[in-house]
Amino acid sequence: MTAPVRATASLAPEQVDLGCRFGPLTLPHPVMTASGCFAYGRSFAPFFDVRELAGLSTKGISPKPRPGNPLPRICETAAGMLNSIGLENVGAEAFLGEKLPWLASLGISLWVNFFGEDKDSYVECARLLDAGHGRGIDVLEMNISCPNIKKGGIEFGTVPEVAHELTRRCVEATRIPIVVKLSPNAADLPAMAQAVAEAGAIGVSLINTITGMAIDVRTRRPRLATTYGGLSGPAIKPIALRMIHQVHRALPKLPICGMGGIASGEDVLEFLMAGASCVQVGTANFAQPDAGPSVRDQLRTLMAELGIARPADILGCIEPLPAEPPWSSVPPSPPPLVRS
Amino acid sequence: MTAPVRATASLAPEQVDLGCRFGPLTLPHPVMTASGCFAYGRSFAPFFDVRELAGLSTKGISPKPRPGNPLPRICETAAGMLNSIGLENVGAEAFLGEKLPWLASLGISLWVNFFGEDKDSYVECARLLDAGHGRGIDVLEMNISCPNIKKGGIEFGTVPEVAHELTRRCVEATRIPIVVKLSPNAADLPAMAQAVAEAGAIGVSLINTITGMAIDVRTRRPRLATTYGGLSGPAIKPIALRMIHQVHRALPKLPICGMGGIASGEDVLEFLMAGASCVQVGTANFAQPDAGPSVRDQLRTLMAELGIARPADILGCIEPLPAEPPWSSVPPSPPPLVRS
Amino acid sequence: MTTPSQFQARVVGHEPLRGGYFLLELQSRPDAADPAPLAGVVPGQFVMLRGEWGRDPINPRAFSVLDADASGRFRVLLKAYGRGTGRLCAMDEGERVTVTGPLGRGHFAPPTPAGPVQLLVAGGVGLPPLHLQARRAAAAGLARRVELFYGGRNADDLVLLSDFEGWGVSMALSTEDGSVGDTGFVTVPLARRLARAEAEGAPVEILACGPTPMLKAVRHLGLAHRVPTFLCLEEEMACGFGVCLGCAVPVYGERPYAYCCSDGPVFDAREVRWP
Amino acid sequence: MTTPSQFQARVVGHEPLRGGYFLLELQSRPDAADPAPLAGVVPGQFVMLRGEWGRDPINPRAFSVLDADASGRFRVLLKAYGRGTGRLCAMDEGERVTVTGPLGRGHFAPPTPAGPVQLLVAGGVGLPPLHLQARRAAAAGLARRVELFYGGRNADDLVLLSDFEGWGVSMALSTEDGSVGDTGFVTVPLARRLARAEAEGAPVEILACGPTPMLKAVRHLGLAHRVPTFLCLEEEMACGFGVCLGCAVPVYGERPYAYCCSDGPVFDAREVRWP
Ligand SMILES: Cc1cc2nc3c(=O)[nH]c(=O)nc-3n(C[C@H](O)[C@H](O)[C@H](O)COP(=O)(O)OP(=O)(O)OC[C@H]3O[C@@H](n4cnc5c(N)ncnc54)[C@H](O)[C@@H]3O)c2cc1C
Ligand SMILES: Cc1cc2nc3c(=O)[nH]c(=O)nc-3n(C[C@H](O)[C@H](O)[C@H](O)COP(=O)(O)OP(=O)(O)OC[C@H]3O[C@@H](n4cnc5c(N)ncnc54)[C@H](O)[C@@H]3O)c2cc1C
Ligand SMILES: Cc1cc2nc3c(=O)[nH]c(=O)nc-3n(C[C@H](O)[C@H](O)[C@H](O)COP(=O)(O)O)c2cc1C
Ligand SMILES: Cc1cc2nc3c(=O)[nH]c(=O)nc-3n(C[C@H](O)[C@H](O)[C@H](O)COP(=O)(O)O)c2cc1C
Ligand code: FES
Ligand code: FES
Repeated sequence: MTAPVRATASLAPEQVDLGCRFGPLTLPHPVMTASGCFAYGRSFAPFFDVRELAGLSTKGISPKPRPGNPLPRICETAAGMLNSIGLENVGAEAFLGEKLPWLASLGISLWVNFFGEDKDSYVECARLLDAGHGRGIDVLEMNISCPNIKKGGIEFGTVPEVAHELTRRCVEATRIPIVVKLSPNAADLPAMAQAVAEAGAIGVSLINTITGMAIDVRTRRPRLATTYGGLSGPAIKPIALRMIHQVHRALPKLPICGMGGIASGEDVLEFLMAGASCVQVGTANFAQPDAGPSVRDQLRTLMAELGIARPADILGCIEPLPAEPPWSSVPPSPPPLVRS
Repeated sequence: MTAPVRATASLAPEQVDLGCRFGPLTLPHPVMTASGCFAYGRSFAPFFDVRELAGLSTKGISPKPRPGNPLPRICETAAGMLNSIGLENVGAEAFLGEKLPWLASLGISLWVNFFGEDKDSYVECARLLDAGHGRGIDVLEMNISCPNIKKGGIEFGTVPEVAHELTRRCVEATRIPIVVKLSPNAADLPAMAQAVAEAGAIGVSLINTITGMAIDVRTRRPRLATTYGGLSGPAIKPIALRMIHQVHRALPKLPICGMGGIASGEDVLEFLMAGASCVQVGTANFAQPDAGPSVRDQLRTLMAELGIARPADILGCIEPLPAEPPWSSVPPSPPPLVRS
Repeated sequence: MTTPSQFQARVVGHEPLRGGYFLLELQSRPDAADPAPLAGVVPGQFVMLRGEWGRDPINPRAFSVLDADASGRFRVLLKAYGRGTGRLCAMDEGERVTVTGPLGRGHFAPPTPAGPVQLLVAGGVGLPPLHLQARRAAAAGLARRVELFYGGRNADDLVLLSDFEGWGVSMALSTEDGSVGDTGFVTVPLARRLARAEAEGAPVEILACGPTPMLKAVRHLGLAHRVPTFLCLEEEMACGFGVCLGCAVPVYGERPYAYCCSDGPVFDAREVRWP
Repeated sequence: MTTPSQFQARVVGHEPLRGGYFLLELQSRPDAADPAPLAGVVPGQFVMLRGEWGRDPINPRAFSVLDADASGRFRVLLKAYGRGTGRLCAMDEGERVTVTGPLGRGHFAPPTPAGPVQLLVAGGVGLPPLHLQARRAAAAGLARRVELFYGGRNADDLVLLSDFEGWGVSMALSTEDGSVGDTGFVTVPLARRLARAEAEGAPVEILACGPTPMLKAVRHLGLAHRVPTFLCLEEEMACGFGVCLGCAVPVYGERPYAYCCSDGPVFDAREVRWP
């Protein structure tokens, strides 16, 4: 049964107001860039004016600098890629000293993605980054799905009680609002989202990469030095949309920042309709450094064509398809059925 | 660090013996076709001699016939597709009466995929299908991941204790060996595999489709009538390989039937090296009805080229990449570092 | 009916028509076991086509056969719509296409000298089965027993008209913008024709293929006039030969669903469970 | 060095060479802000290329620039290897390619009249940076300050030899099957040349680009002979401009990893942490 296209009159692109809210934050449009796919932002400056983004999430920061994993660290898969960068980063101190000033000067929403090697180190990182309060950091995006971290890290992302406690301790350690980036490897996403929301997170980001692997049959070795890595790109989009929709249905008031395979304005609209308040573009930045603004422009054009004036008008709007007429062995009105 | 290609001498294709074992079963080669992607087999007869397959898994059977879901039931995604067929099937009785005789006449390994609407109905189905014991059914493949079934069915596939009990009861209800098809939506696959193995399953099949969704932004409706559906095809291959590898590492003696995105002989080899004893080809049958034998032929050619005489020689063989030389600030032997 | 097979073909012709339509001409491998696998095709039957485009999109796409000859040549009419048709329209001569077919069982019955006049109702890429129906009717000397009702958005949307002219098949055209024929949908001239048939007491039947909204309107019109109506449906397909169960069509009768590919694509309008 | 940009280009030439190699000639959009974004390219720098091939493969592929002129034309040398190179080799004239570049910072320094003679060691698709190095040397009247060492599996594997001949650059060839030049790897003539340099006391340096096993052998040879050795590396890349951190190169020094795209692709052999 095909549903009718909604016959809303088209708008002129300039009639579309892309402005939106994510909890306490006001954004000029819903398109940010994703952690680990935008470095510390500056490398993109040759390609476009980074201030065109609604915001960006930095590479994940840990209390101390981390060197990253042996190589190979990446490999391509069907409509996606695996990575195992190992959460390489400059550490909180160097971030605050060397990276923050330029980022803060942009005046866009700055989300600092962070993690720790154990619970205390998460809390320590939140405390260290608190020094960025009032200095440009809008959100601490807490990454609780680090497939590449060894010690018991899996529990942070898959056991609601553990995630709750970790979130609560980090929320207490900083004045900056916390958004928790959930692990798609968890079985029950709404339970995870509820746990971190109750612990004080202002919203959730989903999804992070999904654990996967690839094998080189010639060398009989995994294609990544760490054997497993995180799957990203268009391949995971259907899974991301499902998880966002599940969480939005369960917790309609909780702001969701959606990501996973976004590469076009139509993709963004799918995420907004599933229930995301804003989105992040990840892997697509590699093939197209200005993927963020380009996707935003496509979103505006498409919203105009479909007569959607503001993101808020379609946030989480999707409804089930109309039911088919009930079945009966004989059709309701006209002549009895004669198969010719 | 690239590992060296293993310098095994190539073989002539006829020197490759594709024969393999799955627990008590002996197969002429590792390639079967997957449930729901091969109907009841007969529709493929115009395209190739179905006896060329090592075996096949039927469309999932329930105690009573089921009509299936409203439409749309399928949609394509990047390098994959979503389906929500609704486990439409002819029911156990019609299966035994109308479908089994032809299938049994093939003389290949016949796996009957089955499920129930609740626990009792699973057990009832196993009991009904037991009538096929000695009449051609080699395996009952128990599908505990039915995203399309409403009542509490999710627990069957995600909670080890529930899966254990369900498996035990089905094992007791039939003389036919049971293989449990695990849900990729579970957080801890090895725990699930162990639970069903301890309950008497002779092996596991993985992976089933991963729950996903897609949205039609023009109609503001989901692309599937049931909102969510199962993602299959090359997009999910990295996730399938990871899950198989995890289960094989945890339970090296448990036979695994691997599937998820297989479309070439090289794909099959990846699955065998990850730890699968045999494989099933699913979605690829739609584009290429003789995908099974074609993939088997490619496997033989590739094994010959790589000097692999038998699947058993490479089952679960992958090893970590060699470690990089340890880091130091000054190189070990030759002259001190002068950056030019 | 011919047993389907999967075979390789090459693009031998690639003719852009107006309105974004393309005629793609394919030639099956002459050295194959059956050098003309589609020679026995009947109007409504279709093929699944896939180029060598890797892993995305993964499934082939369905196309009605416009015509097929005994030498292994056949044509499809298409329009760049999404990912699959976009790639097919961009194909160059010599490129390889994997073909599965002929597929479909329910098809349009040929007109007879004394039977009802067949009103062939076409919209968009739904033209091919009706084009083939008209071609066969003309070849059997029954061009006067079929009449074409063909609707589009504008004049550019109506293609291959000269074929029907050449066969001596009468045509009633309609366009949404009124640039050719009646203004509005194809149901405008069709309703007029049904009224005339009713007035004259001359039996007619409807054979239709086109976008689903058009088919829904034609179905209502046919049922209201109690005229035998046969619809050639398009449902999204993965396999095309009855195994994925993706192409369900809601029906009345013994069971709630039939399958577009293996039971259809032509269905009796009374049987279809549509609102 | 030129700031990188992303720009559109069209295939204007597509020349198959022997051994499965292709020369792809591209022309950047003449109406763009910078009509010749690669004009300032230096040997070792590269571009990321991607055709309009949808969502699979998703990432662009890296190619060394063979040459680039002030009108926006540039060439790359490639071989159909996997999914990306396969599609690029199949491209026809007129097709669109998205280009990012010039990328890479570490590059080969030009030869000088009095400095060491540069031994240019090439294998397979590693030829372009050395080809450009030789072209520039010749243009500067320094053709005698560079010597090519070029190895392949067989004679078909050695392409563009006439360019080097034309520039008056001396060549030492090797093939694994012995069909041309020394039998074995390129390290055979290179080792001989290093021994001679040692005997003569004449300073040389090595600039090498090619498959990793070759580079490993060249590195050992260079280190053993205490000859300055510079390797142009190929690591799998997603972005090419330093943001994905995928193209790590293990190094000695301040930190354990450098990045092939943003620190390299040319590295001092002593710095590279290889076995
Ligand atoms: C029996 C049959 C005969 C057909 N004959 C022709 C023909 O002769 N000429 C022709 O041009 N086309 C024909 N079609 C339609 C053609 O197969 C579709 O246009 C094609 O599947 C769309 O593919 P795409 O890759 O271009 O679009 P996609 O990128 O796959 O899809 C774009 C959008 O269209 C939707 N969609 C895809 N397929 C269908 C479909 N079949 N029905 C409704 N929505 C769909 C998708 O959900 C998506 O929203 C036929 C279809 C069937 C089932
Ligand atoms: C700086 C740089 C310059 C290059 N210059 C050229 C050039 O001038 N001409 C040319 O033909 N090629 C060049 N390459 C290599 C080219 O980018 C690779 O051949 C290409 O990435 C392989 O792509 P593919 O799509 O054909 O193979 P894929 O299908 O992507 O890969 C097939 C296999 O190769 C592996 N692989 C992919 N890329 C690489 C890589 N870069 N190194 C090692 N293994 C890899 C994959 O893991 C996979 O196992 C260069 C690479 C780099 C990094
Ligand atoms: C190379 C790479 C590095 C990443 N690093 C991080 C990281 O440091 N922290 C984090 O939370 N997510 C990280 N991610 C996940 C992305 O932010 C994003 O959640 C995921 O890739 C899905 O979006 P995409 O499909 O658009 O890439 C990384 C992803 C990639 C591809
Ligand atoms: C249309 C369709 C129907 C399916 N029906 C069933 C089913 O009835 N029972 C089952 O266990 N798996 C079913 N599956 C899952 C497949 O058997 C297989 O596990 C999955 O598709 C992954 O393999 P693939 O990527 O090769 O398709 C179905 C898959 C598809 C695409
Ligand atoms: S398309 Fe697969 S059953 Fe009809
Ligand atoms: S390729 Fe992305 S950092 Fe080098």
